[in-house]
Amino acid sequence: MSDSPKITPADLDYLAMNEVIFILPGFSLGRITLILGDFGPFVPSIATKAPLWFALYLKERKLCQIQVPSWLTCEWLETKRNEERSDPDGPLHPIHLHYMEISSILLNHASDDIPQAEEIRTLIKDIWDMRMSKLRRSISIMIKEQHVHAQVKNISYMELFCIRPHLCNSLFLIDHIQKAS
Amino acid sequence: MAGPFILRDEQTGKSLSQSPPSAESKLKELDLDEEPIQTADDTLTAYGMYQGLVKAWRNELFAPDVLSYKGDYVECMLEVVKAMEDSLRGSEVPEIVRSLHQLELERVRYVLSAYLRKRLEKIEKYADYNTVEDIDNLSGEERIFIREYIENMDRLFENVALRHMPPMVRNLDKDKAKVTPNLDEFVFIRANEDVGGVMIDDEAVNFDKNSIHILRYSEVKSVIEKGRVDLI
Amino acid sequence: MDTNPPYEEFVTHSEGFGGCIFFSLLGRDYLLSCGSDGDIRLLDLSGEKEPIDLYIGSSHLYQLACVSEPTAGVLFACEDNSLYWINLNLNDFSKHTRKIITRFASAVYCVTTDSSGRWIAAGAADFTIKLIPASAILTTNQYTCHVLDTHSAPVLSLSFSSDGLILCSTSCDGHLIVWCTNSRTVKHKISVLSPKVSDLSLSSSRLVAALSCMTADICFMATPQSFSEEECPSVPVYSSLDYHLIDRLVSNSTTDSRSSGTFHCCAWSPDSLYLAAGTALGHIIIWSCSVDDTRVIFKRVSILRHTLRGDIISVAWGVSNITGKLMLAAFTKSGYLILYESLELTPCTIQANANQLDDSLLDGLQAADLFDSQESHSNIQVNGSNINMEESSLDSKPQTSPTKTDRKAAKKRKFVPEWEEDIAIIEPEYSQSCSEPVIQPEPSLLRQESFQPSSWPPFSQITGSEHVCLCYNLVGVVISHKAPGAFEAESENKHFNFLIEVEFHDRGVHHPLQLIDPHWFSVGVLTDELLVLGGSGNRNVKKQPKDQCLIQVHRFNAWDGSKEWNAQLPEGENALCLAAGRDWIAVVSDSLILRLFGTEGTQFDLLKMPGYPVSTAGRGSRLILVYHQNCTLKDSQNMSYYLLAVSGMKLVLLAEGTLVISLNSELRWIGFTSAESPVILDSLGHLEVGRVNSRGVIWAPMLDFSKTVRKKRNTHKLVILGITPCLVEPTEDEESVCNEEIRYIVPSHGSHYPSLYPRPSVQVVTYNPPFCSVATSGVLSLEQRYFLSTFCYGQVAKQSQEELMRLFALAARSGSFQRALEVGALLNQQYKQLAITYSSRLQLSMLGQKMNSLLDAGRVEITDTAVTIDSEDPSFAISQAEHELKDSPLVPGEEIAPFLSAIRTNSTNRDSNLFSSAPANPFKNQKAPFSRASSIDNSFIKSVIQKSLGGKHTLSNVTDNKQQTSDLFSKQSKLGETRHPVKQTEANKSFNSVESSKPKPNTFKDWLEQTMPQLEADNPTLKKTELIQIATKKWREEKREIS
Amino acid sequence: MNSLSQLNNTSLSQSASFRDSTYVSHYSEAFNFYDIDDILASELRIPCSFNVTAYRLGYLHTNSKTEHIETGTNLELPLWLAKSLAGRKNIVKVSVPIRYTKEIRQELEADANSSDLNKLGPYYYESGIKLLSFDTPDVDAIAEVLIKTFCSRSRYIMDRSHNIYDRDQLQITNRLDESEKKLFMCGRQSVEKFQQWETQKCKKLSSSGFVRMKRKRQFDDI
Repeated sequence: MSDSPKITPADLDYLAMNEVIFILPGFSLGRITLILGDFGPFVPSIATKAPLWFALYLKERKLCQIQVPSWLTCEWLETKRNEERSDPDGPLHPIHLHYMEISSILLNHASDDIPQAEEIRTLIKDIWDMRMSKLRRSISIMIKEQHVHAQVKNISYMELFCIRPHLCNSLFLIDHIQKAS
Repeated sequence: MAGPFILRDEQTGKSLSQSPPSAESKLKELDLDEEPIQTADDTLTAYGMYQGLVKAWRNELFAPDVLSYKGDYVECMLEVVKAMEDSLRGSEVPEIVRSLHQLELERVRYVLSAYLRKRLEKIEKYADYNTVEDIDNLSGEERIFIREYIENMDRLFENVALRHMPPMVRNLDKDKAKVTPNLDEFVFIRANEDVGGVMIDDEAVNFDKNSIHILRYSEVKSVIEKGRVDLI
Repeated sequence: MDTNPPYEEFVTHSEGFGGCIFFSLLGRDYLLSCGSDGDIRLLDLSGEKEPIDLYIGSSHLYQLACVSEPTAGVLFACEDNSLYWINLNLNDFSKHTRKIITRFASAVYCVTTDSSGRWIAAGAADFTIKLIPASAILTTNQYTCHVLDTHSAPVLSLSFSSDGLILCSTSCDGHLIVWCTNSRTVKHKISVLSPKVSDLSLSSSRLVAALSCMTADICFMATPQSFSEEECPSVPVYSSLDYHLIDRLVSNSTTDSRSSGTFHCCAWSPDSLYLAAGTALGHIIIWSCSVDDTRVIFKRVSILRHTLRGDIISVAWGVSNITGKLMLAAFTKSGYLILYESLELTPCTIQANANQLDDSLLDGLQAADLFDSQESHSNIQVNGSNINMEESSLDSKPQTSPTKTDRKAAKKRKFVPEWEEDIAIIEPEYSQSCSEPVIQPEPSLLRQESFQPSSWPPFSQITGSEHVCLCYNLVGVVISHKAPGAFEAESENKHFNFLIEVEFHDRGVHHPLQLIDPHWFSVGVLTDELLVLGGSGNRNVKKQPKDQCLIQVHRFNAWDGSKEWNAQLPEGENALCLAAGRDWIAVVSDSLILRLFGTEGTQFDLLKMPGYPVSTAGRGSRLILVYHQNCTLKDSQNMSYYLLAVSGMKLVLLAEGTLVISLNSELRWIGFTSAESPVILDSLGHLEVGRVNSRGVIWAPMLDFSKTVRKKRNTHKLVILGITPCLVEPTEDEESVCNEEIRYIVPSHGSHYPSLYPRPSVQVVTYNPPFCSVATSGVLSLEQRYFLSTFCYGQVAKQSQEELMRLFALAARSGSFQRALEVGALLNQQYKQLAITYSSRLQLSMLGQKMNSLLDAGRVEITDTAVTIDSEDPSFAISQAEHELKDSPLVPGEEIAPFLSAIRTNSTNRDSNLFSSAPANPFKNQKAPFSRASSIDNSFIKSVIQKSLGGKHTLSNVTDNKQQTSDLFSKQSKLGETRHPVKQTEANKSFNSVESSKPKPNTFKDWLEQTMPQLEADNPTLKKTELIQIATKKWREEKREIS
Repeated sequence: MNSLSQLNNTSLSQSASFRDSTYVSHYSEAFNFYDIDDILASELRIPCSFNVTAYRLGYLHTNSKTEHIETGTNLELPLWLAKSLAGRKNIVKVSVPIRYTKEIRQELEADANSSDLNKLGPYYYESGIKLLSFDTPDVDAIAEVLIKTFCSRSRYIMDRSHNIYDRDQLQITNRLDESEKKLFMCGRQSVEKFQQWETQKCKKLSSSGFVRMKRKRQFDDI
C-alpha cells in the first residue's frame, strides 16, 4: 500500500500535446479559432503552426504532414548527446522539457514524416539514459549530504516523473528522523 | 478574401463621401501616427483561462493538501465548453472543423474533470483535517460534499465499531483520530517570477525566474497560493 | 602537343561541392574524394580503380586532407561545424576510427596540412582559422589549437607553403591573408578582388573558390579570380616576397578570354613547375611557370577538356609512385571525378641572357654572384621574409637546404617593382609560345535543353535517376518511380513498369492517384481538372525512332465513363514539354510542332515553331512558348518567346520577342501570374514579369531571389511551384500592397533537388522590385509600394492611390513641394481633395493652391482614365475597373459599364484558376462555410469570456459588451453567419455613447490621459497594466468607430 | 487501584497521543490514526524495570504467580505502553532494546548495505524513531546511526528500483525494512509506469482525449 505516483505519463502526454508545432496541411481552411487561440489559415503544403494534438488528429486522417521540430533532427540530437557525454558529472544540458513525450508521440504516429526515425529513436534513448544516470548520481550525493533544498536545471518532466518518488521520500525520511531526535 | 478587407473598403467608401473631419481621420489612418502597442492580454482570452486551469490542476496534483478552489477558471471553461457545443450543434460547419472543436472540448473536459477529481480525492482523504484547517479553500459544492461525507463516516463508525466498544472508550476523539496531510513532503517547484526570501531552515533563499527547486512543501505553501511559484 | 591527354572519369558523389586529393601510402597511390553526399570515397590507383566507400556520412563534406606520418589518416571538413579525423586501418579501409578534432561555430569549408606534416589548418564559415599541431592530435587528445581570426568573412581556402612556414588563406570578402605559422601573426593582407559574398556556394559562381600558394619556392600565391564586367577571368599570381601582382593568367592569350568561364580552383604541381586551374566550363588549364633570376614567366601549356558538363570544383596534383609521372585529378560540380594518370607536359624554359637584365639589377652584382644565381640552389633574403628559391624540374622534389653563400647572393637580387618592361620583353615569345598549342575557340555556352517548368531532374539526367518529379506545382505533385520489383526486372533488362504517383496538396481536390506507367512517361503537367502525361517512351536523351510517344490525359471530374484518353504522336516524334490551360492542352514536340488539344482529346490547332523549344507553360487562356532563336551567344542563351492566347480553340499570337535573361544563366522557370501575365525566372534567381498590352510585352524585374531568399546557397536550385493570389489574408496591422505571392521550394542544402519524401515545406515570397531605397520608413520604399500596388491593383485602384497619398505626404513633410506636386498630379479626384486638406493641415498654403488647380484641371480629364484603361492589358483594366467599382463612387458608373460583363467572366476565371473546386470535392463545396464557421467560434469564445468575466471586472463597456454580444450571440447561433467585426462595431456603440461627450483626441497618449481617471474609477481592483490593456482595446474600437 | 484505572483508560488514547508526529510509514500523510503499520511499529518490545509496585497487574508478567508486579521487576512492555508508563511519574525505567544497542549499531555503521534490516525488525526505522522520544542516554547515537544507515542504503534501493529488469523483487525487498520497502515500491511503481508508457502499453493515453475522439470519428464514418 505505497503511494501511487502523483502524475501519470499519460498526463505528461496530455500536457505535451499542447505544444505548438509546424504542419504542412493537406487541405485548405480559413482561420479557425480554438480555445488555445487562433490557428491557420491553412494553405496546402505551407508550413503552419498548430498544437500537437491538432496535428496528430489531422495526421491520423492523412490530412497533413508533420514537420519535425528542429530539436528532433539527427544532427541536433547528436550534438546534444555529445554534450551530455562530454561531462558525465556535470549538470544537465538544456533540452526541450517535453522531449521524451513529443519524440515518442511523433515517432509512433508520424514516423513516415521523420527522416532517419530509427537513428532518432536510439539517440533519444541514449540521451535519456545518460541524463538519468547523471540524475541518479547527483541524487545519491544529495541524500548522503542530507540537503533539504536544491536547485536543478534543465530537467525534463519525464525525468522528474521518474526520480520524484525516491528522492522526495528519502529526503523526507531523513528529515523526519532528524526532527524526531 | 473575406473579413477585414471588406471592412476596410467599407470604411474608406464611407469616409470618401463624407466631409473634411472624416477626411482628417482618413489622413490619420493613412499617415504614420504611432499606434498604441499591441499587448496580448491573457487574462481575458480563453487561452489564458485554459492555461490557468491547467496550472491549477498541476498544483493540485502535487500539493499534499487541498489548495484554494480556482472557481473562475472552472466556471469560465465550463461556459466556453457549453457555448461551443451549442454553436457546433446549431450551425452546419464542415465536419473537420466540428471534429477539431469537439476534440478540443474533450481535452478541456479532461482537465476539468481531472482537476475536480483530484480535489475530491484529497478532500475525502483528509476530511476532518479539511473541515478544521482550510474549509475556506473549498467550493460550496465541496463543502456540502465534505459535510455529508463526514456525517456518513461517523454514522458508519457508530454502527460498525463504536457501539460495541466499552463505554469508557466509546467516544472517539476526532482531532486525535484525524488523518492529516504531510505538509513536510518534498516537492519540485518552478518559479514564475523572481521570488525572494523564502525561509528554508531559517535561511532565506531566492528563486530566480524559471528555476526549478526541490524543497519542503510547507516552506513554499504561501508562495504557491500567491501563484508566484508552481509545483511541477 | 595534344590538348586532350587520355583520362578516366568516375562517378563518385551525387552532386555539389567537394574535394579530391592524391594520397600515396606505402608506395601505393590513392585518390580520395569527398562530396556533398557526405561520403568519402577512395580510389586505389595502383589496384583496380573501384571507388571504395571510406566513410559514409550524412552531412556535406567540403574538403579533405591526408596525413601519412606518424599514423595514416584522413582529415575532412564537415558542414556539421566540425573537423573530423579518420584513423585509417591500412589492412582494411572499411575498419577505421573516427574522432572530432575540433569544432567551429559554423560549417568548416577547408582543411589542409603542410607537406612536412607539422601543421593542420582548417577554416570555417565563422571567419576563423584554426591551426593545430598535427603530431599532437594524432597521438594525444590534449592539444591547443591556435585560432587565427583576422578574416571578416567565411574562410574559403587555405594553403601552406612547402616548408610549412607560411600559411595563406582567402575569405569570401575577397581578402587573401598571409600568416606566419610559427608566430601565428599576419604577415600581409591582400585584397584580391572586388565582389563581396558571404557564402561558399555563391562564391563558386562569383569568386575564388580555392587558392593554392607557393608550392614553389619563390613563393607564388595563385588565387583564381572572379568574373566581373570589366576584367576577364584570370588567375592572378602574387609574389610573396613583396606581395605584389606578378601576373594575371588568363585562359588563352588575348582573344575572348571570357569564354573560358570563371576559375574555381587552382593548384601548383608538386614540382612547382605547373599551375593548374579549373574553370566554370569544366576545362582544366595548365600553365607552366619558369623562373630565371629576374623574371617569372608563365605560359599556358595545355587546356584539358572533357565531355562532362559542370564546373570544376577542385583540382589536385600528384606524382605516381609507379610511373613517376604527374597525375592530375579534378572534381566536378556534378560529382564526377576526372583523372589524368599520365600527363606529358613540356616545361617552357627561358634562357636568361644578361643583356635582358636591366642595369639597376646588374649594379654591384659580381660575376661570381651572377654565376651563383644561375645555379639551381640559391637562397634569397628579401625584406625579412626568408624563402628558399629553387629552379626545380620534373623529377626533383621540392626540399632545400639553405647555405650561407646562397644567402649572400640572395641579398643582391631583387624583384623589380614595375613589371611593364619585363612583360614587354617577354611579350613576343609569350604570344608566339601560346600560339603553338592549337586551340580553336571553344563553343561559348551550351544550348539549354528543353525542360518542363517546375519538374526535376532535367531531361538529360532522367536516365538512372530513381524518382523523377514530373511536376510539382500548386495543384499537386506527380512523381514517377520504378514500380516495386522493377529492379530484378531491370537486371534481366526486361521491359519493366514505372509507377506514377499523383498527390494533391489539397486532399479535397482529389484523392491521391497511383497509375501503372508502361510507357515510361518523362513529362507531365497537372491541373486540378486533369493530368497530362507524355514524353519519350524510353528514359534516354537519345530516343530510338521505333518506339512511339504517347500523350495520356486523365480527367478527374469526368461525368461520362471515359476518365482518360490517349493520343499517339506520329512516328519518331517526341513530346518535350506540355502545357495545360483552362480547357486546352498543348504538346510541344522535338519536331518543332506545337499541338493544341481540347481537354477531351480533339486536336484543334497546330503551330510550327521557329526554333528548338526550351519550354512552355499555360494558364487560363494564355500560352507562352520559349524557343532557341539561334545558336547561343558568347555569354548568354539566345532565346525568344511566343505569347499566345487560346480563343475558340485557335491559337492567337499576342506578342513575340527575344527573351532576355541575365548573362551566363539559363531559363529556370516560366509561368503566369494569376492575372495571366507571363513570368520568367533565370538560373541566377532573377524573376521578371511581363506586362502585356496591345503592342507587346514589357518585362519588369520583380524579384531577385538571390537577394530576398534567406537560404542563399540554394537560390540557383529553387523550384517555383507557381504564383497565386495571396490566400493568407493580411492582418490588420500590416496591409499588403501586393495581392500575389510566389510559392517555391528549396532543396535541403547540399542536395540539388528538393526532397520528395517527406515533402518539403513551401516557401512564400512576394514581389520585391529593385527600387532605389529613398530614406523612408517601412521595409519597402514608398515608391516600391506604389509600383507594386499599381502593378497588382492597377493605376486608379484604392491601394495605389493610398500609396501615392503616402508619397505625397512624405514629400510635403520633407518640404520638397515640387515632388509633392509631381506625385499629386497622379492622384484621382477625391484623393486630391485629401491632399489639399492634408497640406492645409501642415499649413502649406502654396502646395494647397497648386493642388487645387490640379484638382480643377483633373475634373475634365476624368474620362481619360477609361481610355488609358482599355489601351492596356484587359485583365489589368478589369482589375482596375473592379476596384474602381468598389472604391471610388466618384467615378461615374457608365465609364465602367462596358467592362462589367468582362469583369464577371474574368473574376470567375480567376477564382477557378487555383485551388478551385472540383465537383467531387468535400471541402470546396463548403469553402464559404469555413470562414463563417471560424468567425462564429471566434465571436463565441470572446463573448463567452466577456460574459463570464463581466461579473468580475465592473468595467462599463465590458458589461455592455456582454449584453450586446450575448444577445448578438443568440442571433448568430440562429443565422449561423455574422462576421465578428460587425459584432464589434455594434458592441462599440455601447461604450461610445459614454465616450461621445469628450472631444476626439488625436494620439493614443492624450486620449489615455483623458480616459484613465474614469477607467480607474470604473474598476479600482485592476492593476495599471490591465487598465492599459483595456484602454488600448477601447482606443482601437473607438478609432474603428470614427472611420 | 488508581494505577489500574488510569492505566486502562490511558492505554488507547495515550497510544494515539504519542503516536502522532512520529510517523513515517505513509509518505503523503503526516499521521493516520488507522494505519496498521504504525500500530505494528509501536508494538516493539522494550525492556523495562518497574520503579513502583503495580497492583493487580500480574497478568502482564507471563511467568509470575503473584497478582502484583513487584518493584524492580524486569519485563518487556510494548513500546506504546512503556511510553505512557515511563512518561509521567516514571512508573517504569526503560532501557534500550537489544536491536538498538551499541553492538548492532556498530555493525550497521560498519556495513549498512549488507546487513539485513528486516531481520532486525520489520519496522526498524519507525520503531527507532519512536524510541527517540524516550530520554535514554544514547538517543542521539541511535538517531545518527539510523540516518547513516538509511543514507548508505538509499543509493542501492534507488538503483534496484530503477533497474526494471530484475524481476525478483522479493530477493531485493526481503532484506529491507518496511519503510525502505515502501520507498522501493514507490520508485519501482513510477519506473514501471514509465516503462509501460514507453512501450505504449499505457491505455490512459486514450483518456487524454485524442484517441477516444478518433474512435468516435471512426464510428461516425461507419
